[in-house]
Amino acid sequence: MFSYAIFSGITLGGMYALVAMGLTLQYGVSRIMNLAYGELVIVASFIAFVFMTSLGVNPIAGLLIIIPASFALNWVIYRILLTPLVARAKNRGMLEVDSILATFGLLFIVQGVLLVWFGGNYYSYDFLNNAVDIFGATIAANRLVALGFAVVIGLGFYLILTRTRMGTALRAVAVDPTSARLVAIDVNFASCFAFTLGGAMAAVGGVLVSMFLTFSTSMGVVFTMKALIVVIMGGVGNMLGALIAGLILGVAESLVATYIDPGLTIAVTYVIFLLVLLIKPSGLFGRAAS
Amino acid sequence: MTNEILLSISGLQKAFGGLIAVNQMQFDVHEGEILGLLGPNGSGKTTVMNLISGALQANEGKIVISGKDITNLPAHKISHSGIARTFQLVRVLPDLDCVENIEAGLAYRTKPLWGDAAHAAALELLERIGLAKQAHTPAGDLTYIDQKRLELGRALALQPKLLLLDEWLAGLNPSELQDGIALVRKLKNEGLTIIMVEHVMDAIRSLCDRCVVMNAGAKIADGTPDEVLSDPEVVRAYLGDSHA
Amino acid sequence: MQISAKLRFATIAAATTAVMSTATLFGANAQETYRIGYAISKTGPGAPGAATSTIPNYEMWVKEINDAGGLKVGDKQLPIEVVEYDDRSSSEEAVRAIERLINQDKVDFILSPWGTGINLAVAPILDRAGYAHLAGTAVTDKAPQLSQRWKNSYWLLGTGEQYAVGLAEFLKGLKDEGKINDKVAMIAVADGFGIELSKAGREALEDRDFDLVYDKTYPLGSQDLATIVNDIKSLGADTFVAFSYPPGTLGLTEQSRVLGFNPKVFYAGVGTAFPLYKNRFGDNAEGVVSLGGASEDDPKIADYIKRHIAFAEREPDRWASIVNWATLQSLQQAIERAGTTDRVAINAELAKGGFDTILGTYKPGDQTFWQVGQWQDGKFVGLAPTSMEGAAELVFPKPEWKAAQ
Amino acid sequence: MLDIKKLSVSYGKHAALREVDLTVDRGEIVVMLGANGAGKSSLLKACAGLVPAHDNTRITLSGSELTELSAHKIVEAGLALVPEGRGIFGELTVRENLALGAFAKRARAAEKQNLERVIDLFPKLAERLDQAARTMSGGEQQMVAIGRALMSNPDILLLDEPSLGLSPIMTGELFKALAAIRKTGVGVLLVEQNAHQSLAISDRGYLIENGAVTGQNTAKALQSDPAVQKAFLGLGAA
Amino acid sequence: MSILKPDFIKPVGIGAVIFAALAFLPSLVDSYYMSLAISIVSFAVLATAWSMFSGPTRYISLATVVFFGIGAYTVAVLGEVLPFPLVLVCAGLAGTVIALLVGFSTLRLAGVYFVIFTFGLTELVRQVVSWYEVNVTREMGRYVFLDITQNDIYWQLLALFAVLLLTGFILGRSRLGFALRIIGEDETVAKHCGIDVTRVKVALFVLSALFMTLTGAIMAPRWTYIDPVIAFNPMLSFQVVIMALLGGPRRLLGPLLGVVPLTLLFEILTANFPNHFSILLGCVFLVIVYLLPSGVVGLYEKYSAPKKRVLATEQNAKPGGNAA
Repeated sequence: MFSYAIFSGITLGGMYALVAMGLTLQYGVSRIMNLAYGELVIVASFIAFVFMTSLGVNPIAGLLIIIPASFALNWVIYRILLTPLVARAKNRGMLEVDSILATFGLLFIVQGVLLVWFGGNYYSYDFLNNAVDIFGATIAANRLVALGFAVVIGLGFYLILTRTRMGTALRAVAVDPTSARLVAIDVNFASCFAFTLGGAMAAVGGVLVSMFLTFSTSMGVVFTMKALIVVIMGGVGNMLGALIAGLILGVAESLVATYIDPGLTIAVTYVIFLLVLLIKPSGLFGRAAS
Repeated sequence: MTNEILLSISGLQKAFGGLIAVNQMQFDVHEGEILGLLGPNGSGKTTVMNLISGALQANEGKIVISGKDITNLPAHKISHSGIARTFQLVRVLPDLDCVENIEAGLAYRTKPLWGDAAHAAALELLERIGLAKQAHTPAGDLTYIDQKRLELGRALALQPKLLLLDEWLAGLNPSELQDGIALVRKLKNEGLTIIMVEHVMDAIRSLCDRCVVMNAGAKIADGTPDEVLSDPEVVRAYLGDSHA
Repeated sequence: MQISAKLRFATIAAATTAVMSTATLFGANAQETYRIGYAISKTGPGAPGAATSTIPNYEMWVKEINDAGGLKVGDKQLPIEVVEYDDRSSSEEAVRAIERLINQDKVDFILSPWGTGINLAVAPILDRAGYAHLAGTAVTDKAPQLSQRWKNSYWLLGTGEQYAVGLAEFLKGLKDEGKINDKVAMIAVADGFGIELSKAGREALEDRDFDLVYDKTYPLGSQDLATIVNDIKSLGADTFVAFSYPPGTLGLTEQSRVLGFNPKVFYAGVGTAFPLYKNRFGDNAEGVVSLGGASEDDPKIADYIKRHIAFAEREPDRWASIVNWATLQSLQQAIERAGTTDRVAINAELAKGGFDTILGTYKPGDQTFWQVGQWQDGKFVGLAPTSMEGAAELVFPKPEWKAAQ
Repeated sequence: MLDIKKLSVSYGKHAALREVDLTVDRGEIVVMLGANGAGKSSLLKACAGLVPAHDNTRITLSGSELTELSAHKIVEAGLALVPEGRGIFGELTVRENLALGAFAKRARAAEKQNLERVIDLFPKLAERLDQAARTMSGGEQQMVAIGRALMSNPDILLLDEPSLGLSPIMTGELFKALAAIRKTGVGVLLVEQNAHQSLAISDRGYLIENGAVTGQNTAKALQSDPAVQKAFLGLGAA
Repeated sequence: MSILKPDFIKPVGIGAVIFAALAFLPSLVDSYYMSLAISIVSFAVLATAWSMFSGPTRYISLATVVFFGIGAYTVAVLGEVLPFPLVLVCAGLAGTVIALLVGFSTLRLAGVYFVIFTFGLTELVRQVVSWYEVNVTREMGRYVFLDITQNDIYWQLLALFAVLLLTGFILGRSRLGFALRIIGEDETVAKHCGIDVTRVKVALFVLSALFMTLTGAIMAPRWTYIDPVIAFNPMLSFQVVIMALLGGPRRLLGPLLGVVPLTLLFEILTANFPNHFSILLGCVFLVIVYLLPSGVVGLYEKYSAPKKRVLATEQNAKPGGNAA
């Protein structure tokens, strides 16, 4: 029972982390507090659904198209929608407020378009749903795939961010954009790149969760909130932090569901989150407030 | 000058992370005197001012004013025990006009003034610091020197026993500097006790009764301006090798 | 393809509404149409439910009437003009939208919104203005009192208690036959519906000497129910009951399949009777029990399902959709019988009942509907009350889950 | 080498710099003296592209135009700024800070040699390479900041109050290091409060008051100028 | 207090006349316009109350619906047990207690952390209320059958708004209000002027929460049925923030300037474009963000101001640089 609770918590947490990692890049590096993030996750879920049910393309293969497409889409969003805000912001605080308001508008637009295309209904499809026995627990294969992606993306990006020149440059932008300009980093490009990369990760998350969750056009905000919680808990801009925070939340939910009361699973997420904020406002792995 | 001790600091310690900014500081301030707090950039002068005024919390040590222990009290309580300050980088309330800036000092002191009384008192104080004409100008639109005046006025509105001036004379041109020195001297003659952090040597020589010199967070000299400025350690630490 | 059709329809609908609202602006209102209005959750948490059970029926109903030349009132036959609003799943928006329909648009008839909360929020307003209120998607234990309170309101989906007792009674039958043991594992969504049903279910089951070995709730919005299924799996219950909402229903079914939890009676719903469920699980839907049902042998119902598929490009759900359709038929017949748009007369006709609907001869409020149904050969048939015409035999025990794909 | 002509900078209505002309040559240390708020920092920031200059301003480095370039391109052109307050990446390690210094394409080929040069200059950094920069003392942080600027292989180095927060001993070391940097042919433009020590290592100096240059001369001449003594070396009379 | 002075009596008198006139609205228009009026007045109360705290302090709170919901839920629980005025008192008490708790524990968070915290709080309160109802009272979804008409609700809201404006007006001329303005300008200076910043902020937070709670309580009978999802709908918090920001949260009547046009805009979009409401709303929103420099850009400058001062603090506290 315990091992099952832990393991299913880990797969659940992997999903949270997966969805949150793009946002931590967008918010951490580009300072775009993207409230439309969850809608973009859902868009990818719907595209995966169409691929699967209408075109017969499996979602994992679909990623080959969805990743570059979302890259392009987010590039356009940043260039058209957000660049004017970045240009007029006198400091990061202004950009934060600006981006909250603008992406709030974007949220409605994306949701509205989805609604016109897909209506308000629930969607769900069947893929990789066979049971896999692992460490004495039975888990659906699609959840394991999602967990695998989360770990690979989390660790992969951790390595990229810490071991490569470009990654270090992205972290430098996150820490101090003004100084980053002084070491020849094109901050505008780096911000745009980080936003786009984050958007592509949102799409990957959307495709993977669509394999095992029921979704509808109005569910984006659920993902945005969960992702925000994970991002802030893990420390803004910290990929590994997001992975670990996601896993903590997943395991906590799973343990509470098993040993206390499944009715408290969402409450416990928020209790943990609020406690972390009160005790360590910069997040578990965040730097001191700056 | 009386010899009564107004402020007494002992064993004061403050660290930021691993960096010890203030290390075992101790000195007394007597009633009615102007104490100059000197030292090289980063020697911890402003940190001491922040500790006295409650902007920062000390790790160790004691700060006592008029026999009352104010160590680590919140800033508003310290201001109620008779300490007012100005800031290194001038801080006025930019969207409020001059009268309101002064009223900010009047309205929450130990004996608060409010309404008409505060308005009248504020105008009077503005007159005293030479800002009567700008009474209804937003503070943000004032010139640098006038903002400094206004900030001083706000501090005075609190009717402090002890005034902390943090580089209040910095950045003034020579004629403004003379005005500024005259103003501080007037305050001293009115009986106010003052601690000033200052780099302008002319001002230190003409105003300070006594100087405490800090280096790397610790006190290295304490005495009259002439004494400390000729102290070899002070010369080495503060004034540089070329003066040795 | 499905999507483009949806898009086309939505665009036409939007254009129509836009034209109509302009029309009202210019006061072109010489009673050339009958105006029917509704406010419904097109967005927000209620949207999926409304899109499944209600909106296609309303649209299909209007289209069928207009294709047939319009609504007959007395000797006049005029097309129906629709004024529709989005209540954004908010009670306050719904209240205002209904006020707008009544006072601004001065519509002749109002169709009910979706969901228990919103139907309750608009009920007093409809009552005051004298509109009939046929709530086809509200499940509330207070249904009898509500009908008393607002005379022209009909709470057609019954009370939670009816479903819970219906289920308990049905299970008791199985227990008495020795088919199942007395252990029941029950989970409910922590929302009005889930709580009403689980509360009534708890009492009803305990009264019938069942042992509730698991009795918990899960929060609204929680989709990961794997741990719950895993917990229940080891408790030895022959019967699993989930009073859940569609995302939970799908999640629970899927997790049960993955974990190989296959109780003899597997009950989950709302959502099981949705076409979504069958599309999603295919053969694995076989034997799953839920609330609702439809006698697809009944030609009227078979025809309705066929028309629904043709119109909306998907099947109707086998629970609220059918009730909704019956209320629309009743309303239409009441209007035709009254021969006037006068609301008092129509309300009187509604109270009389005796309409010819897909649920047979129907009187709104008489609560003749399936409490327990089951997927059998791709059809969601009614099982209980067993006294109802066309009640099917339970497929027992539930067949083994098949591997995916 | 660095040639500034008619540099004007405004913040809203407030004019911080008015038509300032200034030059720095290869292998030369030039110091700017002036009171708080005189506009010295604005000058450095304008050169580095952090604040916009007025239209008629011309800033060139070895003949190539810097005026309209964005900050990261200015670094590529060979100008590095050590900003006031150091601007190091506190969360990153010393090694990462230095590596980022070599982010400019012009510096990548010589990254290894430059790193050795910086370590030679500041041997203390060698033992701290994997420490987060913010955990170091002020002096060490200043070394990181200067080291990072040098990693970009600059032709000209701009420093804004590098001695701020340094002990006099540390300040001495710093100025020695600057003298050593000059020897490699890098031009240095310095803003300093510490007039004595900075004039001692400088070749030339400018006086800035209220946003305008009010005087310039060789460092030697400035040191003995009574007006300068009064304004900036008040102690000289002691 | 200068209560009897003309500069007090005149605006209050004008306000009283306007409110008295507004009280006759129900006899002039049909119940659709009344429901629109209720919507406007309720948002006016919420946005003004929000601005009372968030305007001067520049804290963006998304906790509006926490208090609104507490008010509504109190009515759901006690509505049929106690007389309505007493229910309002209970709601006010509940809101005050929660606001005190929240205020003391969270007002040290700054910037986006405070924003997310307040949003999380909404979710937490909703979950806890749900869990309590499910497990303790076993009563989910409560029925409120009260004989309170739409007009009653309108009058109550109108009265509440009048009290709120009067409170805001008096506050604006009181030492407490002045303290809040000083805190908004520069918190450090405020402390050194002898202001107990924490107490002032908490006091205002509680006051603002009290009005939000009462709004929820007054509105609740309108819906007959209340469950946690209905009571704690997070969209409400967003709407209030946007209206207040658009109107200008730093003046007493500023929020009203945002509430009226936006409520009407929402109404027009809802009424005319039920299927494209979201898209149009989003577009309008973007247009506001990009093209209304007077409405929105001015606000950004105000909201960005504290950040600059944080930098200043850091410089002040050298060495160490860890002052923020």
